[in-house]
Amino acid sequence: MNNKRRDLIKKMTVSQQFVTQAEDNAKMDKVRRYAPLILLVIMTAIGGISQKNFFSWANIVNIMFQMSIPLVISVGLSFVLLLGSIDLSIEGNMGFAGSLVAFLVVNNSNSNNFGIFGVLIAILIGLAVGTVVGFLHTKGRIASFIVSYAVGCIMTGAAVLIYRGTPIQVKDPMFIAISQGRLFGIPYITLISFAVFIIGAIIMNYTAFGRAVFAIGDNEAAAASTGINITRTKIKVYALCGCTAAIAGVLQCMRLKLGQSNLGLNQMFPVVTAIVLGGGSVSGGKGGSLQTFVGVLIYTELANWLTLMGVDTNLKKVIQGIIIIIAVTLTVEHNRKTVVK
Amino acid sequence: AGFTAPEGVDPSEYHLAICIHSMDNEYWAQEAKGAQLAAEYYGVEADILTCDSDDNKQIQGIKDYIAQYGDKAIFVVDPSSTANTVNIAETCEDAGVYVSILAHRAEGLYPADYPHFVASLMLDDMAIGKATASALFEAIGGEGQVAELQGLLGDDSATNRHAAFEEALKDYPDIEVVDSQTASWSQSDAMALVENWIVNYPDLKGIFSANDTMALGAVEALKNAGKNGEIKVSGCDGIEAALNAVKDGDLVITNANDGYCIAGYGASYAIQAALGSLDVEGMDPAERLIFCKTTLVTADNADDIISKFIETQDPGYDYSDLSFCIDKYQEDTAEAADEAAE
Amino acid sequence: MKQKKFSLSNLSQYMVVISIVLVFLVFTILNPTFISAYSLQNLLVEVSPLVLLAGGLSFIIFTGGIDLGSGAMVSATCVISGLYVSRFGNWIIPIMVVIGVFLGMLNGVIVTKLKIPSFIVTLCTQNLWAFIALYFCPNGSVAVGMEYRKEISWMTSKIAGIPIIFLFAVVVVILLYIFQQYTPSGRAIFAVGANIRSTRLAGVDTDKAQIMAFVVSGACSSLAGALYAYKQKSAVPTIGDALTLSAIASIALGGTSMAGGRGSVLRTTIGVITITAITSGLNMMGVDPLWKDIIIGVILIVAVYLNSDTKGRDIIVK
Amino acid sequence: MGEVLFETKGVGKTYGSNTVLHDIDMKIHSGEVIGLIGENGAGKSTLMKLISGVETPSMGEMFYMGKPYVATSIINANKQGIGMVFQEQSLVANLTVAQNIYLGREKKYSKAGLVNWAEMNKDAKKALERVDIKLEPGKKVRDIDMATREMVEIAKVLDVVTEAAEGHAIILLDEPTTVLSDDEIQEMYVQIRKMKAAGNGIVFISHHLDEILAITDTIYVFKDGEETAVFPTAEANIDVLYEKMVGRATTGEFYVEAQQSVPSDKVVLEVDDLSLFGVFNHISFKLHEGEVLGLAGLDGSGAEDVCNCLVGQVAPTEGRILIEGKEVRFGNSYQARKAGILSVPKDRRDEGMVSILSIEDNITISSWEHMKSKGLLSGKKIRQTALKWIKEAGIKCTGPKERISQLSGGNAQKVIFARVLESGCKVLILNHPTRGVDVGAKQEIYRLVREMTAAGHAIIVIGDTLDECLGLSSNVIVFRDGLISGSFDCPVDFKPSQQEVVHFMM
Ligand SMILES: Nc1ncnc2c1ncn2[C@@H]1O[C@H](COP(=O)(O)OP(=O)(O)OP(=O)(O)O)[C@@H](O)[C@H]1O
Ligand SMILES: Nc1ncnc2c1ncn2[C@@H]1O[C@H](COP(=O)(O)OP(=O)(O)OP(=O)(O)O)[C@@H](O)[C@H]1O
Ligand SMILES: [Mg+2]
Ligand SMILES: [Mg+2]
Repeated sequence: MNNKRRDLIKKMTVSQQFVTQAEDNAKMDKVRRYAPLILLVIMTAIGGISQKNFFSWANIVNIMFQMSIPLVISVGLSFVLLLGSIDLSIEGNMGFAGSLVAFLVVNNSNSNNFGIFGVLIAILIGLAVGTVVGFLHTKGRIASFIVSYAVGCIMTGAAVLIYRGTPIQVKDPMFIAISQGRLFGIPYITLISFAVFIIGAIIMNYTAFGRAVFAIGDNEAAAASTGINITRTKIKVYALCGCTAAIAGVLQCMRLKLGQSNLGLNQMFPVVTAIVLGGGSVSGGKGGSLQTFVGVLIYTELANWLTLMGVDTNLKKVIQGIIIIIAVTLTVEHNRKTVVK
Repeated sequence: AGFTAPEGVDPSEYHLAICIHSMDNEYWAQEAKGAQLAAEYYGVEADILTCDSDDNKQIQGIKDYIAQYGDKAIFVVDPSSTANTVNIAETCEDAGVYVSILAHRAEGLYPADYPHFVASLMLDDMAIGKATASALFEAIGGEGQVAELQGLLGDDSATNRHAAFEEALKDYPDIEVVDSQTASWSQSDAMALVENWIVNYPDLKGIFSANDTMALGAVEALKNAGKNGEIKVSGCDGIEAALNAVKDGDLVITNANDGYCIAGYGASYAIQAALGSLDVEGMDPAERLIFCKTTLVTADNADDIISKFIETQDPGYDYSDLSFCIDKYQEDTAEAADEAAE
Repeated sequence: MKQKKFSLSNLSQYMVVISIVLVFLVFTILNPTFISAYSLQNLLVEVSPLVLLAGGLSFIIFTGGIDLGSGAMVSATCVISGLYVSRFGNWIIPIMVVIGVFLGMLNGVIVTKLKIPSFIVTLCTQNLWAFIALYFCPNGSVAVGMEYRKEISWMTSKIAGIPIIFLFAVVVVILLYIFQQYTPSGRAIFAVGANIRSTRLAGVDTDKAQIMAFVVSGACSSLAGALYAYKQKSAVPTIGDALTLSAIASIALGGTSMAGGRGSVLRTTIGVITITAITSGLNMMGVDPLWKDIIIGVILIVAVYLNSDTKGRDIIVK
Repeated sequence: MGEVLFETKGVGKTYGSNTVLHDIDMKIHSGEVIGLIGENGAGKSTLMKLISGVETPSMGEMFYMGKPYVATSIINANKQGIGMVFQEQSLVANLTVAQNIYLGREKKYSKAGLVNWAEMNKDAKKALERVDIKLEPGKKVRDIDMATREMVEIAKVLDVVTEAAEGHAIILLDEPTTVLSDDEIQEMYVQIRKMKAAGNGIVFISHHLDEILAITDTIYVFKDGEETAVFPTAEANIDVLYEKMVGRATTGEFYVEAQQSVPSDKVVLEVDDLSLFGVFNHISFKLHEGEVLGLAGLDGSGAEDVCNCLVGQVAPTEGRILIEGKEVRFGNSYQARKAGILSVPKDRRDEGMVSILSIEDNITISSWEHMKSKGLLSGKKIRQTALKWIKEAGIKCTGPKERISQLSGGNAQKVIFARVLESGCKVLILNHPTRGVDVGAKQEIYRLVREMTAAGHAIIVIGDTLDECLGLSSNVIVFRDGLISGSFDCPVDFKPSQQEVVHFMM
């Protein structure tokens, strides 16, 4: 505050000061809201300047391709994070869905040929698993962290049971066509992930269910008092998350043409980070689909850029960590009363 | 040929623990299968113990198994890491149970120093890595840009194969390595890396991969970019998908590590020692340090290998003939062992 | 006035003890060798470092926070201990504790001063610890020199049949219990977890309490890292990979609430022993590894459901 | 007044073995505003919860429009035409105004499961206009002030019930004016009159008797869960209401004024030209040993914020705080306590009780440093301290290990008093010390306050009511719009009248 402003402020009445303060706060809020976007722009600029290939169409396609699966995962996970909960079963669920779908479509180890129905079965089972997680979490009153971790273990085990050690290779022409197909140069898998994302965004922003999730994450007691069925909403969220995890698993299987329990390995935490980067909160009630998109994009671009730069993989993770801490510091609201744990 | 246990020994009282990393990998599954076949052959019971590449978990599993079966336990171990081999040897020695250790051996660890450490069966990673790398370099005409996909940092197969790659480079001065990164044995990580490389290095001609899984990821990325065949890829391990890829010309070369051989014969050494039909103390120390047979796989022999290893799930080895698996002895190290023994 | 009503809800308090007894009973019936001396000694050696790790981590959970990087911290410190124990001898143990205090403090300060949730902070610092581990051991586990193995084997040797490493863990658990029960900081940690706003207004230095929790956890994780180095007689850069989640699962199994404010290191200790006994039992019975993950997952859900005392309808579970 | 819309006959409620409400007969007529008064915990909110479907009655029956009435949930009650504005605000801050108004009722605006927000906003705008507020319905609730939120709640309820029961709805307002300024209260009256004119029946709960007199037609008085009096507002005045509510006329004995100590000359705390940007300006006062200084002022006048500064919750932008002549600065309540200031916070559940800890931990939490023997916390000392206070403050509990969350409001408050007394702090700040506390417990708390001053503590009080503020204090400072607008000496026998003080508050 410069001196002139200081003097001016001293002369103001409290209510005038209050108005000034409210305006300042609103400004800060705006900055905070757009911080992820600003970060994205800066990142993109740095990427473009430092790497000549960064803006090449091929690299842009790469970025789109590489963000596809995180984007699909983020759809369900962002609902879970909005509740202030977590779902650690995503990785196991992905591995299971990927292994199952490989088992069901044309492959090298059996004579199944369920085609698109195989895909549907895998996704429905993912949805059912999510429902079970939600059910155990809400009805059993067990912290989501633990339930979902345990269910994740179970699903990983179940995935290996499907193929008993020798991962299944997918030979299905549909899978091959989808994984290699392009529309206007954009991979089908990316288009599918965008479609899933848009459906997720519509659910989040244009349905009563979406609003109920926001309400529960912000103030569970108040939400309950307006008559929202908390338990059912939470179970639905986990079902959705299981469903998108399964879709991600199927897509991953399409990408690699291989069914294996570790298809989902290390896929979840980067997405949590991406959601937080976009301004979401792990304690619930904050976030949005566009923000999530921006977050996933930032994360993918960062990884892509560091690869183009030839940075060592482990150092890459450290750099990512530091950038994330800085970004979150900038986007998190700070006042004395903020409670963090 | 049949096998008869010595007088008074009932093989079915013995229990073989097949200690591998996980069931979630074709090569390890093959090892498990090979050791099971051997156990069946000798008539001993077999259990599989997995450790998810965790040193501590592996030792824990071994101790638990010893607790259960005492001196009737037998071990064939694909160790979680090289460093862990000493602990494995010591633990088994303390408990007086026989063990063969596969594919890894810490520096200074010799079977000769441990009466119950029957044999160390290794893959000659250096030779294999050099052979696959050279085949790759030849395939691209001995010059041009290549990139390397390394295994999980911190894993010693990854380290050995990287060293072999560097070694092979010495003979090819015109090969330029544009990037060398780890994809942590993961197909999906490898795919992402290769996607970026294709963009960044338009003149890339070859990709050396430390294992088949990553190589297959590279092939998928190339297929998507329409560069399959244009950029050559080499793998290692000999998993089914890779063998097929070699057959189809997607991979230049891979090496069939042959889990049936290394684990089956590893198990056989330990079982024979435990049943008393192999006199461990009487063996030449050098004979307990073995490099196992493996096969380089190119388009020429891919079909044979597939029918032998994949389709039958049993290559039909005679597990009573212990010498069958021996490619050569780990001779340089064997000499050192002799010195140590003196 | 000191009447205690024994009701079903009180039962859940003792459930953790009941469940460990049950686990031992079931495994012993299924397999009498389960309680042989060799097996029990193994169990004691096995639980010791994990008890330290989970015991320390408990304090962060008491505050309502989490440390996703404690396993990676074990890796980093195991690596440093394994590589330098030959140079510093047994001094490596106190050195590790000091390093752990420092690393924990780093976490705590970022959480409290930058006001970023511990979930995110530790997700990031985890990468840092993993980097340190691989920086020192880029080529995988490094065994302690053959000549030095004898000198560090005292840790796993036994006094009157009890492994020294376990005595070590017992001492640390006692210290942790004293900290938890008999120091203002220890109690403040619970108060922070119960209601950080009230605690702050009661004039308690909540920042300090939170930082203390991270410091204790850091020290314990590092100590666990050193013990793993002694136990494995090597520097293992990946040793902690699976430990974070096992530790958290043990804590939950002990009946400590993930929301904070309630729990005890003693409960955690029992949780660790239970979970380790389950894996050992399954190993001994030669359970098909294909089924092991599934069995452990199911047991975990059932056990945590029975043990948690957060069944009050008014408590929001997240 | 029109026909009877709603009627309760012998309605009551028990929680466990505790009967908190019984035998309530109430008739709500069309176009009638009923005023419901009674002390904290008298059962007012409980009755509202029974009518609005949040809780089910344990006894008695209810009739709506002549037919038996049962509500299974809030939504169910809403659909029948009965709506309630809750005592604690129930809006969800991260949703927009429109989304809050229609939360749980989105179906009307959904096509194929998708909500048409634009249409909802349009309707929300109408609903808001019904209560005469101009507000962008797309605004997030967290961005609007408390008073507007209250009006949004009313708009929401009105929208729900008029949809179901145009002209014969029942609207329950539980303390809707607590967060409102005087002008805003007048605005609220206008709305209530409008609803009334439309033929609806209204129940209005408030602790401000003047409001009850100003807006209601009939007054019901509750005491300890029973209906003790019903009479038309025309026959009432403040004194009558007071007597009916409290059961006695004078307040002298109530505040243990006989024991009010005369402050010494020794200044313990000095506040010098303290300002907090946008909240208060140029606040200076001195607090002496043995003094009870009352801070009076409407909500938002700055009195509470001064206290927040004094306990380190907020840092002032200008000015100094001196304790015994030494300037102190603090960034948190810990440092404030170290400097010698500790508070009994206003919001007992969220800021006072460390809910899942035991009584003994709650009593000693601010003084653990002193509970040591041989360097370690002594469980024995802690227990003895707790037992001492349980006896001295008359805390009803099963023992020092009982969880504080299981205590009743008054007893929990006594635990927090014990905490501040045990802390050894010289300056104690009591922020609404008797909020949610019944008469008996209140009196014990007043007695504790007197004992504190006798022991040389210096106390700042923000009273739950003005009466309490004047009754307890030896000096009173009045705040208005962030400035000190006046001050009074309050010696035992010459307490200023409420009217005199109120004059400086508005
Ligand atoms: N869920 C509950 N369980 C037990 N007792 C309860 C519960 N809800 C309310 N009570 C008790 O019922 C009594 C009546 O409470 P109520 O909220 O109706 O009081 P009130 O008259 O509205 O008070 P206030 O003026 O503070 O709003 C109180 O003693 C309260 O503690
Ligand atoms: N949610 C609840 N479930 C069960 N019992 C409760 C609950 N809330 C309060 N109680 C019990 O009901 C009784 C009344 O508690 P409450 O705080 O409502 O009392 P109160 O009438 O407001 O007391 P006080 O007069 O001291 O303010 C207490 O004994 C308390 O333990
Ligand atoms: Mg009360
Ligand atoms: Mg009330």
